[in-house]
Order: sequence, then structure tokens, then C-alpha cells
Amino acid sequence: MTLDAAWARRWIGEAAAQVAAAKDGLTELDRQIGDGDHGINLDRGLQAVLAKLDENPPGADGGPVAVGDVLSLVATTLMSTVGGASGPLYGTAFLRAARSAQRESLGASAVVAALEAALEGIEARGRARPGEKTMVDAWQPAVDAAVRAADDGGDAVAVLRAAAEAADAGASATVPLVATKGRASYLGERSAGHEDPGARSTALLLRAAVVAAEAS
Amino acid sequence: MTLDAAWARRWIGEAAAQVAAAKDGLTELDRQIGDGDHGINLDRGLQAVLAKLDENPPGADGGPVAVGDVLSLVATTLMSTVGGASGPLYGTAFLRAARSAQRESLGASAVVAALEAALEGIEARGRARPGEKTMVDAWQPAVDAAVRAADDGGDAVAVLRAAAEAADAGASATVPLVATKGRASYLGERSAGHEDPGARSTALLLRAAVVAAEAS
Amino acid sequence: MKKLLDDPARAVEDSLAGFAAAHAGLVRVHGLDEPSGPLFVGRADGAVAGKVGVVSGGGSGHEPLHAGFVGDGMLDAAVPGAVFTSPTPDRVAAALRAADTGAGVLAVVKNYTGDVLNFETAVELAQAEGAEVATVVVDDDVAVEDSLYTAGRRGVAGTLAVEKIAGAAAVRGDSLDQVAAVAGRVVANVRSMGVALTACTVPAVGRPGFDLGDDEVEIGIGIHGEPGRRRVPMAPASEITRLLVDPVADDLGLAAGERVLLFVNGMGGTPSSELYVVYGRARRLLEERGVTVARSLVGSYVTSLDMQGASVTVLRLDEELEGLWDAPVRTVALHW
Amino acid sequence: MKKLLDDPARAVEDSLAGFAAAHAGLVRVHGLDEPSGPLFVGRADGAVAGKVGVVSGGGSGHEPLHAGFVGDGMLDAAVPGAVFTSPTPDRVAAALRAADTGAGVLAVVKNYTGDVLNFETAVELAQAEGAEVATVVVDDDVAVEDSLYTAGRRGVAGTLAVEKIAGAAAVRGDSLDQVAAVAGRVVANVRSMGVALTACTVPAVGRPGFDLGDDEVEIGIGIHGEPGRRRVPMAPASEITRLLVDPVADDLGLAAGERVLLFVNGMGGTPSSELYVVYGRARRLLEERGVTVARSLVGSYVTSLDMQGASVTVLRLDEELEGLWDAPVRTVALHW
Ligand SMILES: Nc1ncnc2c1ncn2[C@@H]1O[C@H](COP(=O)(O)OP(=O)(O)O)[C@@H](O)[C@H]1O
Ligand SMILES: Nc1ncnc2c1ncn2[C@@H]1O[C@H](COP(=O)(O)OP(=O)(O)O)[C@@H](O)[C@H]1O
Ligand SMILES: [Mg+2]
Ligand SMILES: [Mg+2]
Ligand SMILES: [Mg+2]
Ligand SMILES: [Mg+2]
Repeated sequence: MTLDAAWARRWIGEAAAQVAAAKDGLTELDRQIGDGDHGINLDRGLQAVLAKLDENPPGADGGPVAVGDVLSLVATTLMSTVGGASGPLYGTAFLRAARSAQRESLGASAVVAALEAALEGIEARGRARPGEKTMVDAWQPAVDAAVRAADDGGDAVAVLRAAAEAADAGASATVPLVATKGRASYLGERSAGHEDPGARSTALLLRAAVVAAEAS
Repeated sequence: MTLDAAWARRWIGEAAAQVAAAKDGLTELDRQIGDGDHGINLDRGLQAVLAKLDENPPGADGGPVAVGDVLSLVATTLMSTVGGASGPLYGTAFLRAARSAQRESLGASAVVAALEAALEGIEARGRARPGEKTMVDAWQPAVDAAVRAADDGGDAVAVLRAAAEAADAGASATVPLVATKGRASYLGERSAGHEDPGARSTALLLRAAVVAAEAS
Repeated sequence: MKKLLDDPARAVEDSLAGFAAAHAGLVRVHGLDEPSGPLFVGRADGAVAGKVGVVSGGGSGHEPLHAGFVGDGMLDAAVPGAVFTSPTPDRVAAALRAADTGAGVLAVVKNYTGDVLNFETAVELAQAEGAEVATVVVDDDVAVEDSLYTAGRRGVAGTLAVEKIAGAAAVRGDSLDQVAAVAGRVVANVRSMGVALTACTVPAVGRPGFDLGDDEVEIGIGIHGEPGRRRVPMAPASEITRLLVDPVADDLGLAAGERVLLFVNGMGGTPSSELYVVYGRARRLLEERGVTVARSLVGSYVTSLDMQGASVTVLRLDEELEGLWDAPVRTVALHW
Repeated sequence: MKKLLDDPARAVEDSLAGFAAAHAGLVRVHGLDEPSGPLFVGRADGAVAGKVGVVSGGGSGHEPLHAGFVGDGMLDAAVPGAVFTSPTPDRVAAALRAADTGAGVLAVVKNYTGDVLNFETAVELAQAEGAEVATVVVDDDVAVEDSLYTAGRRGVAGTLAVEKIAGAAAVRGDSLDQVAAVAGRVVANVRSMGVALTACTVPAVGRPGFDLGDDEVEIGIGIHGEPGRRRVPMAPASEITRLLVDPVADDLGLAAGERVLLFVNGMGGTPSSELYVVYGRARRLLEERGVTVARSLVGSYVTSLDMQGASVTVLRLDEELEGLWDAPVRTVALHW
């Protein structure tokens, strides 16, 4: 299966569906250690992205054909509709990934490169490092696992799958952490014992990418 | 037993004690069909009266000796501390009763006269008539019963006892009434099924007068 | 009950002490330090010689009404009672006295039995002392039927308009009769209706004034924590606003082409963001009747402690009332 | 959840529409009728040529902050986001553009990750278009330790003082650098601390942001419905006020003889009567330290929807800041 622009569109469709379904759960996580809006924010953004993609069908009138074109549309739409902390972070992540994915389809190493670009974007924008109980704690293990999978000769889908599984584990592993970035940091020790909502939504997004890749 | 100034002082002491004990109950009645402050208002007023009576010991420096002198001090103090609807009403009631009781002790007919004066004062100030679900519905039967008891040859205490019993029954009889005066009238039909707080406190006050008379 | 208070029995005095300290440039609270003297709120600069005095008052718990409206262009004195309990005649009389510089005083009274009785007694006292006092009774609440079977309509948020406009007329130099007449004209042309989403809690009582389910609201509430006309299921703002605006507009008999002041008032616990939603809906409903919303006021001005809810007040304007509404006012809560 | 709203998802837009209609003489809400255009609130009379623009914004739910402070002497534009969600960079950039008449723009940003990131992106955009933009980040909340282990102190009610004083400096004719410097001086001298008696409810969520027992309060809350520093048993106002004033005064290092602005702010659901009790207590605590409360503000200005609670803000004054605080202001929510 090729990770092309059509896959990217399916990915976003799947991601929007998964986030819509998980909206209340994400919001509840954010209610515990933040301000209770993460699911709402991301859902609003992804619904807007769906609408934007509908307005820009593939190829027509210069509608996006490279993977990066799709991701770029995702980036600017998220940036202008999500708001909060996660808006510019996910916006930057998709923007950097888009730049690194200016081709018709992605092989294993291109997937790795796109994930790395996304992580770097998040770290730069959020001045964040692993261990601070943020979405970085899902992205970092995802990138690490992707690198290993590619090194082990996995194909693009296998790399993606490894990333998604690691992100899922990374999100779960945020539970015991004490937050030192973002809203949750205000709680100090009281932030321990709860999963970081942005890390969880990261795992959802990457999982959706795998589902989209396996669907065809 | 004579109903003299000492009795009047005991009466107010007893009334203050009874209202303090019944404060929450009266307030709860008022919560049902009014604004939930009747017990608080009356308690505040009677506590102030107690303090005022303490400052003005009998006889000393012209402290009150006639029954009416005590009642007059009660009237002005209630007037300036109770507020709400019941403040000017009880204030007027005690003021009129005081005027009619300018003597050292009250016989049966003087008790009747004082009760009649109080009722007239309330009706005039409140533009109220029996059957409107107000304190008048306790005062009116009290006066009627007092007249009957005096006609039957009862002494002052017997007259007072008859009045208190009738006020108690009158208060209970306000339950089914639909209010047409005071705050409870805003509820229309919904005011039925609840006892009027002012009628209940009237019954308490008259009951206290009996207890004070029996105490010696 | 959780409230930012020390002794619930001293809630009014403690709050007034803070109010006095915060606004010493505008108001002076009498009777706080001399506990025997009657408590009332006057202007920091004293009564204005030659001007008709305007005085109001009532139970506390409706802040900023009335003390927040003491100042240039509105009230000369305000008399706070205990929470939801009309002030006693001695306090009212002291305020009438303080506001009287010889030109007479208008007493603005909300139509509640307690307020009426206590003010009546106080006015008798003041008149006995030789003061000229006129009284206007505000009864703008259309939730209550004005009939033999009630104590008459209650005075609610429309009181603000009466106080503002009477105050402006007094500043203009009107005589007592003229001020009373214009105040009466406001009363004749102002109507209100309110809704509660939650009941309020009187500090000294410690629990809500009535019980309201999670999915119902009380239509036609007064401002004293008393329940209203009827209970309806919770509904969107548009529908609830219609239940408030229609009886008000109908009762006023508003005709197309008329100009009004639209005042959306919060009951104390409702954030202004919601009040603006109600305002937008109410304005549209009036415009659908061809009525022009020429003046607006949105905020929590006539409250019921921490009650969540709102009321809609409409005042029919004419050139004179519009001008008096626009006249400068400099008080703690209204300022333009 | 009972709120006076139609569609919770459109709560912000519906409220802004009512706000725009009620205050057409003061503000203009852009992007309401052109849904593709970015939403922000500007002055009805447009930006003032030659004057440094002052712009702020953030998640909605804190009304009247920031839109209620748009007008003469304060903000030129305000950018509301979704409830408790920072506005997106395109909206912020549009507001910066509207406020820029060539003299540059100061962006006042509350220190929350989302606000910082979105404003940062917007400022980059505006600068790329050639605008001169300076940013001041407000972080007055002493409840949060400013350390490597947090996102830094939050910007809360002190933001009002920064906006008021920066706005006055801009009117005075200061350059962008000067306006930014005086705003920075306010940030350096203002501290706040808040308490919640109840949690607030985000309309789109439908239930309270955290769970609080009937006999406990949350000390050190932010203004986004997030829980605070610690939970303590409900206590009298005097004790709670001490828990707010002491850390603020200590952190500022207030010395006897200094002059301050004392600002007691309500969180939205607390009646002003309680705020005045807190004000009175706070004032006494400051006076006990020999500090002079030279200016005061009491009211619900920087709110968290319907949250019950209050915050205490203290700004150390000097002659210049005092003068700028006193300078005329004509906005929906602040007016003198
Ligand atoms: N500085 C940061 N760097 C990286 N991620 C962050 C940072 N701050 C917050 N986040 C992520 O953003 C998530 C919160 O997003 P969201 O709730 O939408 O925004 P907000 O906190 O503004 O309400 C957190 O769970 C965390 O994963
Ligand atoms: N017009 C009236 N005439 C006689 N009694 C009245 C009248 N209005 C009210 N009352 C009495 O006053 C009582 C309420 O007193 P209270 O609660 O202290 O005052 P408020 O209604 O002002 O809160 C009622 O229960 C009723 O008995
Ligand atoms: Mg959040
Ligand atoms: Mg009552
Ligand atoms: Mg009362
Ligand atoms: Mg948020």
C-alpha cells in the first residue's frame, strides 16, 4: 500500500472520526489536569479540516496531490481553528511534516523524516522536551520507534505502525509524570496520576494514520 | 395572678425564648411562601427588645411601671429593628396595645381592649382583613375568643388563654387559604397548603403571654 | 452555603464598611461607626442645596441597588435593610432628613408590603418634622397580576430607571411635584419580568430560598428569593427570552415605531456573556414588533444575592425621558 | 448545566452579537457577519491615527475582559477565542493589523501556553507584513511558582491594570517602546491570588471543571476553570482573604509607606456584597503592614464564567502609574 495524498485524506477522515468518538474522553482527561477543552478544541479543528478538504478535491483546480499539500492544508486549518496550546503545536507539527513530505508518496524513510520534522516543530514552538508530560512524550517514542522499524527494514506502513504503538505506550506512560509544561504544570505534584490529553490525542492521530494505511 | 408590668417583662422574655427556639421553623414557613426571613426578623427584634428592657429596669430612672410603658418600649424597639412587613405591623400592634394599657395591671376587659387595639392597628397599617392568610387570621380569632371568655366571666388569665388557643387554631387554619396580602400573594394558588408564618408567630407570642401569666 | 463572609448576621454591615472604604470619594455610610445612629448611605459631598432630594432603599441583597446609585445625577441617599428585609422607619427617616435641603424629597419605594409599610411610617415621621416628602411606588413586575388578590405588582429592576430619571430631573432643577410627576411617568411606562435558573441563599438562612430541579427554571420571580409565577422546563435562551419579553411588551402595549430602553439585568450569579445572549434575543423580539431599541443597559444591577437568572425591563421612551436617561450620572455602579 | 444560551457551540458568537448591538457607540465586532473573516472586537471609531495601538485577547469566559475594555484610554482591539481557549493566530493578526496606524502595536498577553503560542505566531505574521509589534506577557498569579517546573506564573486579574495603564500611556503619546516599558513596569509590580468557592461550567462541556466539596474551597485558582494550588476547608472571609493577601504582599515585598492599588475581583458568580467584605478585610491587612491603599477597584472584571470566588490584586503605585491609572477611560466595563 502507498502512503500518498489519498492516504493522507483517508487519514484525516479517520482521525476526525476517532477524535469525535473520543472527544468526551479527551476532554475529561483535560478536565483532570487542565481546563477541560482538549477534545472540544481538536474536534472543532478536525471537523473544519474535513470541510476544507471537501472544498479542495484532489487535483481539481490545483487541489492537493502531493502528501505535503494535504498536510499543509491540515496545518493551516488546525492553526486557525483549534486555538489553545494544542492548536499552534499541532499546526506547527503538520506544517513541518508537510514541508518534509513534498512528494507523491512516502516510503519508510520519508515517514521517519516527516515524524521527526513534526516532533522538532512541536519542541521548538512549545519549548518542550520529553518527560514534561506533554504531547512530546507520545511523539518522541513514536519517532524513536519509527527510526528503529525503518532500520530493521520495515516498510512505510510498518514504520507508521511502530510509531503509533509507541505513541500509545508513551501516552500511557505519562500517567505517573509530574507536568512541568502547559496548564497541568500549575498542579505540580497533583498532576501525577493522570494521562496527558495531548499525548493521548497524539496516539489517536497516529493510530488513525495506520488504520488509513491498512484500509486499502 | 395580676397582669402587671412584671408580667409584661416576663412575657417578652418568654416570647423571645420561644421565637429563638422556633426561629428556624418560622423561617422555613416563610421560605415556602415568602422570602425565608420571618424567624430571623422577629428573633433579631425580640433580642433587641430584651437588651432594651435590661437597660431600663423597672422603676429606676423612670423605667416603665405601667404595663403600657413596657409595651411601648417593645413597640418602638420592634419598629426600629425588625424591618420587613412584620416589623411595622407588630410595632403598630404593640403601640396600640400600649396606649390602651396605660395602667398598673390589666383585668379581663383590659386584656380584651388591648388585644382589640392591637388587631385594629395591624388591620389599619396592613390594610388587611381576615381570610387573606396573614397574621390577622390569628389575631382576629384571638380577639373573638377573648371577648367570649370575658363575657363568660373569665379572669384576665383565662381571657389570655382563650386568645392564645384561638390564635393557635387560627394559625393552623391559614394552611388551606390562598394569600391575597403580603409576599405570599405573589404565589396565588401555590400559597395554599402552607401555614402563614406571621400567623404562627402571633400564636407563639400570645402563648408566651399565657406562660408568663401562669409562671407566678 | 459557601459565601465570602465572616458573621452572616453582620453581612450587610461588613459589606457596607468595605463599600464605604472603596468609594470614599463618592459615598459616605452613616451609622457604621456610631452603632446607635441609623444606617444609611449618603453622598460624600452631602446633599445639594436647593435641589429636590431623591431617596430610595429596601432590603439588602440587591446590590448595587440602591447604594451603588448614590451620587451626582441619581440618588442623594439609600437605605439598606437586612438582607431581603425592608429597612426600619427610623433609618428611612434619617435618610429623608439628610437629603432634604428645603426643596423636598422624593422617596422611591419598591412595591413590597414591607417597603411600603416602613417607608409610609418614615414619611409620616419626616412630615411631622415639617419636611415635604412625596412618594412614588414602583410596580413594574408583570409577573404578578395587579388585582384585588395580590399585594399588587412588585417593584423590581425598573426601579433603576425611576431612580436614574428622577435623579436627572432633580438635577435639572425640577420642583418636588415635577420630579414626582416624571418619576410617575417612568413607573407608568416601565415593565419587567424575570427568570431564575437557581434560587439564592440568604446568608443568615444558609440554604436556597426555594428548591429548583436541575432541568427547570422559575419564571416570574421577584428579587427577594421568593418563587415566581410558574415553573417550566429549562429551554434555550431564545425561548426563555420570549417568555420574558412578550408579557412585558404586551402589557406596555408597545406599538410599531415606538422607542424604548431595553435593560437586561442579571440576578447576581449569571455571567455577563449570558446576559448579552438574552439581550440579543430580546432586542430582536422587540424589533420584530417594529419597536426601536434606542437605549440599552446590560449588567447585574438589581440582583438577588447569588441567584442565577436574568430579567428583561422595557421602558417606553419619549424625548424627555430619553434626555433624562442620557443626562450625566456619576455613581459607583452607573457612570456616564 | 443551566445557562441562558441557545447553542453552546455558538455561545461566544451569540454573546458577542448582543454585545455589539448593545454597545454600538463604543465597539464594533468584526467577523460576525462575514463568518470567514477573523473575529475580533475593535473600537467603533476605529484606530486613532498616530497613537500606539494596544491589543489583547485570550479565551472567552472572562468577560468583561478583554472586549469590555476596548475604547478610549484602554484597548484598541480585543481578540476572543472559544471559551477558555486562546484565539487563533489569524484572529490575533487581524486585530494587530486593525490597531496599527503606523505607530506600532503593543500586544498584552496573559501567560498561558496557548495564549503565548498563538500570539507569538500572530506577531510573527504581523511583523512579516511590516508592522512594529511589541509584546508584554502578564504573569501576576503568585499561586504558581515561577520555576523551571511550571509554565511560569499565569496572567490573571492584574491584566486589567496592564491594559488600563498601557492604554493611558498610548493616549499620552508615548512611543511603542515607552508604552511597552510602562506596561512592563506594571507587570513587575502587580501580583494576584484567587480562590474558588465553586468550579465553573464550560458551556460546551456541560459540567463543572473540577469537583469541590460543600465545605472546601480551592486556593490559588487560575481563571480558566483549572484547579488551584491547594484545597482548604471553607473558612470565614477574614481567613480566606489573608490567604490571598499575604502571598501577594510578601511576593511584592511591600514595605510600610508604599502606595498601592487594591483590586478585589469577582470570578463571575459572587455578588458584589461579598466582594466588598473581602475588600474591607484586604484593605485592613494591607494597612496593618503600613501600606496605603491609594486606589481601589471592586467588581467582577476578570471572571471564570459562573465561578463563585474572588481574587485579590495589588499593584504597587508610583506617581506615574497612579496618574496613568487615573487618566480618563471610556469603555463598556471601565469608565471614568
Ligand atoms: N509547551 C508545550 N509543549 C508541548 N505540548 C504542550 C505544551 N503545553 C501544552 N501542551 C500540550 O497541549 C495539551 C493541551 O491542549 P489544549 O487543552 O487543547 O490547550 P489548552 O491547554 O490551551 O487548553 C496538553 O495536554 C499537552 O499535551
Ligand atoms: N398587609 C399585611 N397585613 C397583615 N399582615 C401581613 C401583611 N403582609 C404581610 N403580613 C404578615 O407578615 C408576615 C411576613 O413577615 P416577614 O417575613 O417578617 O416580612 P417580609 O414579608 O417583608 O419578609 C406574613 O406571614 C404575614 O403574616
Ligand atoms: Mg485544555
Ligand atoms: Mg419574610
Ligand atoms: Mg423579608
Ligand atoms: Mg483551553
